[in-house]
Amino acid sequence: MEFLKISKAQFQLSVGRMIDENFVYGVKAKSPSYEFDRLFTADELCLNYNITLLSPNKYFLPPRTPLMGFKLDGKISVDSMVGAQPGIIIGIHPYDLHALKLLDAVFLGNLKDAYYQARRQVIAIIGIDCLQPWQYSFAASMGTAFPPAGFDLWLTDTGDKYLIEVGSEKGEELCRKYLDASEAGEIEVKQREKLREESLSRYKLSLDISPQLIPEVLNSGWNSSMWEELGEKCFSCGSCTMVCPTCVCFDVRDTTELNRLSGERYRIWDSCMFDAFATIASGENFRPTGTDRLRHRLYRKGKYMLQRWGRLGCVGCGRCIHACLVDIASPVYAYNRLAREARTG
Amino acid sequence: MKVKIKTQGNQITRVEGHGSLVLRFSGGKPSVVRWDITESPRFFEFMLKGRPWHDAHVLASRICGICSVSHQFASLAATEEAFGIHVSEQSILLRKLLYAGEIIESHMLHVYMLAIPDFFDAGSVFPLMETAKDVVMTGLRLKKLGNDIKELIGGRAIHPQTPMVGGFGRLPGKQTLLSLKNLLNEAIPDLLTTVELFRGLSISQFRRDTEYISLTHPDEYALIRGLLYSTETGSAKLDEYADIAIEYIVPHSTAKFARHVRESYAVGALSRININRKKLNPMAVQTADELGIGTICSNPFVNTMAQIVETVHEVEEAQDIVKKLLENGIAEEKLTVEPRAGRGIGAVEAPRGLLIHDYIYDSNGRIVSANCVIPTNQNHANIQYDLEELVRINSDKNEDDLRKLCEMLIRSYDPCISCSTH
Amino acid sequence: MINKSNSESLYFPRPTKLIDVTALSEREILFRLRLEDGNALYHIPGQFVEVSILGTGEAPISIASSPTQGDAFELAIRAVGNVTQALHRLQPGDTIGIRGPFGNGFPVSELKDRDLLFIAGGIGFFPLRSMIQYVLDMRPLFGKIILLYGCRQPAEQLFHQELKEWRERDDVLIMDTVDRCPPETEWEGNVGVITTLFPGINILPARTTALVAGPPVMYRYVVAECLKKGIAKERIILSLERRMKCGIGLCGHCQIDNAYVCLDGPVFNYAKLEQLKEVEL
Amino acid sequence: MKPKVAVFDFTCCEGCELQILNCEEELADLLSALDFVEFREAMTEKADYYDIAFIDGACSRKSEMARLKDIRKRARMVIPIGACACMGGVNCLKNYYPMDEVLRSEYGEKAEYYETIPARHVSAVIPVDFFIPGCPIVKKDFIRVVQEILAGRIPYQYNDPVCAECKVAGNVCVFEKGMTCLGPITRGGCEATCITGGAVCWGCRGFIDKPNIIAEKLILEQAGLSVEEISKRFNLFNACKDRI
Ligand SMILES: Cc1cc2nc3c(=O)[nH]c(=O)nc-3n(C[C@H](O)[C@H](O)[C@H](O)COP(=O)(O)OP(=O)(O)OC[C@H]3O[C@@H](n4cnc5c(N)ncnc54)[C@H](O)[C@@H]3O)c2cc1C
Ligand code: SF4
Ligand code: SF4
Ligand code: SF4
Repeated sequence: MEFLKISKAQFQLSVGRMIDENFVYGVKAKSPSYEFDRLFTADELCLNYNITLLSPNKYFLPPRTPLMGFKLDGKISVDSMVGAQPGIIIGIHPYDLHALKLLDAVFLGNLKDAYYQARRQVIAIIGIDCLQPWQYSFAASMGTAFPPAGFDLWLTDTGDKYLIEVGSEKGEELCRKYLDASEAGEIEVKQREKLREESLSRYKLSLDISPQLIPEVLNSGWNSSMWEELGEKCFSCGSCTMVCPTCVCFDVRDTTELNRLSGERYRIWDSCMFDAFATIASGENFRPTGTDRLRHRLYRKGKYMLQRWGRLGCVGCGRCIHACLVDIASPVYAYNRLAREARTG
Repeated sequence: MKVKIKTQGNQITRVEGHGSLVLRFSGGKPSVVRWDITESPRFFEFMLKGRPWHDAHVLASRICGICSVSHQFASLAATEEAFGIHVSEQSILLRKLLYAGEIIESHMLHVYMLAIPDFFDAGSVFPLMETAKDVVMTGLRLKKLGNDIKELIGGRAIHPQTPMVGGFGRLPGKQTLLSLKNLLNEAIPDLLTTVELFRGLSISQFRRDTEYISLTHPDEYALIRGLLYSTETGSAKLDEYADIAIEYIVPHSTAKFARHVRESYAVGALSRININRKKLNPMAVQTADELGIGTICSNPFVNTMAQIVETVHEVEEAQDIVKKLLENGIAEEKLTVEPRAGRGIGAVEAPRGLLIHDYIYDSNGRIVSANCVIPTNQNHANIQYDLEELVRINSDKNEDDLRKLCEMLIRSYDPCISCSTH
Repeated sequence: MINKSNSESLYFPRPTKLIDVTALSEREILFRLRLEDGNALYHIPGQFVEVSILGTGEAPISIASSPTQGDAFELAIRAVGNVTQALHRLQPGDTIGIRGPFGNGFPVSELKDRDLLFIAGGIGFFPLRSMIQYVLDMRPLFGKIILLYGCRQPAEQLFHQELKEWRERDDVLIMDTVDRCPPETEWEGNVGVITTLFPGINILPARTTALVAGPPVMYRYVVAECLKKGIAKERIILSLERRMKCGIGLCGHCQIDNAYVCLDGPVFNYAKLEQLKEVEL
Repeated sequence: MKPKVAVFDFTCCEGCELQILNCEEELADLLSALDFVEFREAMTEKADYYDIAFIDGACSRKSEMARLKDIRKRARMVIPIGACACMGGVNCLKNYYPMDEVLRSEYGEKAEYYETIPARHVSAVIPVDFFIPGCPIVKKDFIRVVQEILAGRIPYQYNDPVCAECKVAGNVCVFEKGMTCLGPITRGGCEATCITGGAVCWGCRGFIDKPNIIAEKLILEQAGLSVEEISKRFNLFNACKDRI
């Protein structure tokens, strides 16, 4: 493992150099929140943020992905639309990288999804520790407060400097090309440990049980009165799923040009919270109520994804808690309450 | 006996809203010529009553799809005056920029889609897509420029969302302004082509003296603020509007008519140029000269040319504003609104002329009563008298030619009838 | 372009020619198709394909014929929406796109030597047809065979010719019913819902596997009857329909609890389904 | 053969028709795909038969009811466009009052010259085949529906709330800024353009098929709105009770 350090002023200059030569995406202020967006100047980058509106998964699994183009000439011949713009994302928080690992498991598991793969291959990831967590985050208790392997560079804000952990060859190359960083020593690495340790106590929300126990809690909670109580209020608006970094469901649709000569098939984010998500052509809806859908979502996050892809479907970012206008989407509330109900019988 | 207003005569096409030209002949000579408004009344003033201040401009916008920004701005100005809100310099600049979008789009729509078929002897612009594609494409590009400004600054082309009481709900970023700058620069050749094209078209040499009314402002070509001005009686304060736009009901129209000291008066692009010619930007002045618009022009057919002059003026204006905004940078602003009881009058120059919204608010910020004076209403009487004069001097023409001429006259006012029957 | 080894071809349809189009009724058509690359589909009875009309969309459709019937395959399609209606406008010689086969299909090797009780409701007959054909083509490998086929009314019963041929065989028992029979309609079979056929059948529960497909409402009653007859839960096999977009376990639409119908189904045995909380049978 | 298309306007601001003319970039393609045979705002010609009749505006006079019925007889498909045509839109705000009072407020003692009836949407008068909501309609949405009809598809009708698109657009929810919004119950398809534009959702696309009105009232109440304010908030575009 290689560690470097760089002053913040130097880092900003380096980012400027990256922007000159690359598509660089980073965290920008969008008062009163933040968002990942294309950077045009280095001073737009805002690394001491608490949360971004959408997670960086929008760069790997865009809201709308063209799958293929075709001519409407009666033949079945399609043009590939696989491809990706190489780029660098700066500022990914640990929980979002955990979420990306889940996306990897889904799209690069048994089946390799070429569209996802293409983006994943050419977009470099520069992450940063989240030392001042957001009030809705419960990443600490989900075990996602620190980064998993899989980044290219990882920053830690140590005051006037960033400590940089190099995580890949691509990361090394970025350092060589753009960063005037110097070797970091044991002291800095120790300091990082300490800063990370301290950050854990700043989380306001936490899961009362070990995350490994969520599936068990869910097993006993199917008939809890909680589902009805919360589900009644649901708008079926899908906000909770749109902001979630681990949500991967999509719809596939076709469009055709006005001239009826050509068209395109694309996939677009869908949500299991939408009323018609599980409706078949005959009109039968297999999850007809808000209650059914809310329960499905939280089972998927807490159990099904773990079973199928080996990772929990919730990384504790807290975005859904904040996004839900009727305050019912919180996984931490639901799992804690079910755990309590399980204890008290 | 009840006299119900019915659709009579031929509905005029290629204007906004429903109006009919009633032209009757007896003994081979035209005997009756009448401008009837058959649009369904919509009662906006009534609907505005009781609305809270924050939706007043949203509702007011729906009075008209073509000049929605004008209605929004008049409404916002009324509310702001009633509440004593000061609007920042930056917001005024942005409003002027958005307004440039409105004027450009609306004028180009009229010039290139509604009026131009008359010059090419076509029923609509659609066949011209094939026979005079270059002309249409020039027009479409200029019209799109207007819409692009509205979309970039206002959020969308019709009923924009960013304008709010006190300022803007969303401010454009630097990238937006830069792209706007390019769009404006790219439009110059199309403007020159337009001037060239219209210089070559012959228009009717009709004239009738009348009164012209518009806003006027000491420092600028008055569009979104200023005092009232009449070519007959000089300037007047906004709250004297009721003595100037004296509205009356005629039985053949669902829209009100208006007069001032004469039997009728005109508002719109030509009025504005007649009154504020000195305040036009340099290239616009040159355009006015080239299109032959003198100091006071009393040929209503020239209104279409006046719209071209204003389009040039507004492109120059927008270029200046974008430059200023890029130099100064855009500052975030906090909008705080404290409603209070009171009256506010907002006046703007809509593409078709003077537009006034007059609201009385209660202390909860709810509208107690609203009055809207619409440009086209102020023109209706003038159109009627122009028509009479036009028919009188052309009474030897056959019915078809005369009808076409009358329709062209009506169209040159670019009447917005849905507005006028608000 | 098509059939790249590359993974993007997961979404790419394979050109497939319509070689025969037969109307089954006003709403249903039977298509006979062959992949243009000349390959067979290599499917298992009970699997499905994603049928693609470029510019319109995709629809999951069960393969209605048995792999034992040659390289061509059949799809029986009811017109309900955009894709299915577009399919109905096609002619022999036209080309459509096919992805698949997808899904698990019927557990053919487990079914060897067993008595089979097919229970089809309405167009639930389509997915079962591939298995019935297979069983009849490989007749000696299986035990006693019964087909119960229920429709809402006589006009909705499909595949008359085929049914007639099967009826003429002495190694298969066919019983049909309609929910109701409008006056002046010719109908010799039973009248009543499909469960009214159960008292008339004679099976050895320990030797029998039931294969069921039909509209969602049918399953509960049929499963109850099968259980009453003493068929083990593992031996009641159902083919399910869910909303489906990708067919490859990604889009999320077809999920029932943790099961993806497109991967783990569409064929499930009742013992498995019983464990799924979202299935109320 | 290109489908014959007509555009008719009733009681409205004509903004939706203008949106069609605002498709500057697509206009050439639209014209090569469609045969506009009647469109008063843009052309002089008229026709007797239409494959598609787009209708802009609400119905607010008896004569308009007759005109709608006449159009229905001559059109293969009738598609209302815009809030006024789809739900009655703002025009229905007057429906809370007796029509006499409404007329008197505008025309005083001359009120009797005029007539008006409670405003209603097109499908309250004649059957319709599809509808394109919005105040004004979204250009992209209009073109998409035309594309789908040309391709022989039943156009897709959005039925999920605006909030989802608002999230995808990356907006900060306006409730966080102290404003209120009808996004959670309003039919999406607009890409949350008003929120992106710094405003709030006013409900101009009508409510979704199963809006959770109770929950919406709850969040508006929590935001400090009175019962009266809540009803005003709901009715700007949705005063008409039997909306589509
Ligand atoms: C495993 C399985 C096997 C089946 N086997 C058969 C069979 O053998 N025979 C048979 O007849 N049926 C079968 N079905 C049912 C069949 O799949 C449906 O009837 C079919 O999918 C209906 O599709 P459609 O496009 O015709 O209609 P619709 O479902 O009405 O779809 C309309 C169209 O709208 C599109 N759409 C949906 N949402 C959107 C959106 N948000 N934006 C844009 N477009 C959208 C859809 O893609 C679709 O193209 C089976 C289903 C399953 C799951
Ligand atoms: S479920 Fe909620 S808290 Fe968990 S990852 Fe998704 S958005 Fe974040
Ligand atoms: S849980 Fe909340 S955010 Fe999610 S769909 Fe329901 S109301 Fe919307
Ligand atoms: S701003 Fe409105 S539309 Fe957007 S998320 Fe909030 S409530 Fe929904």
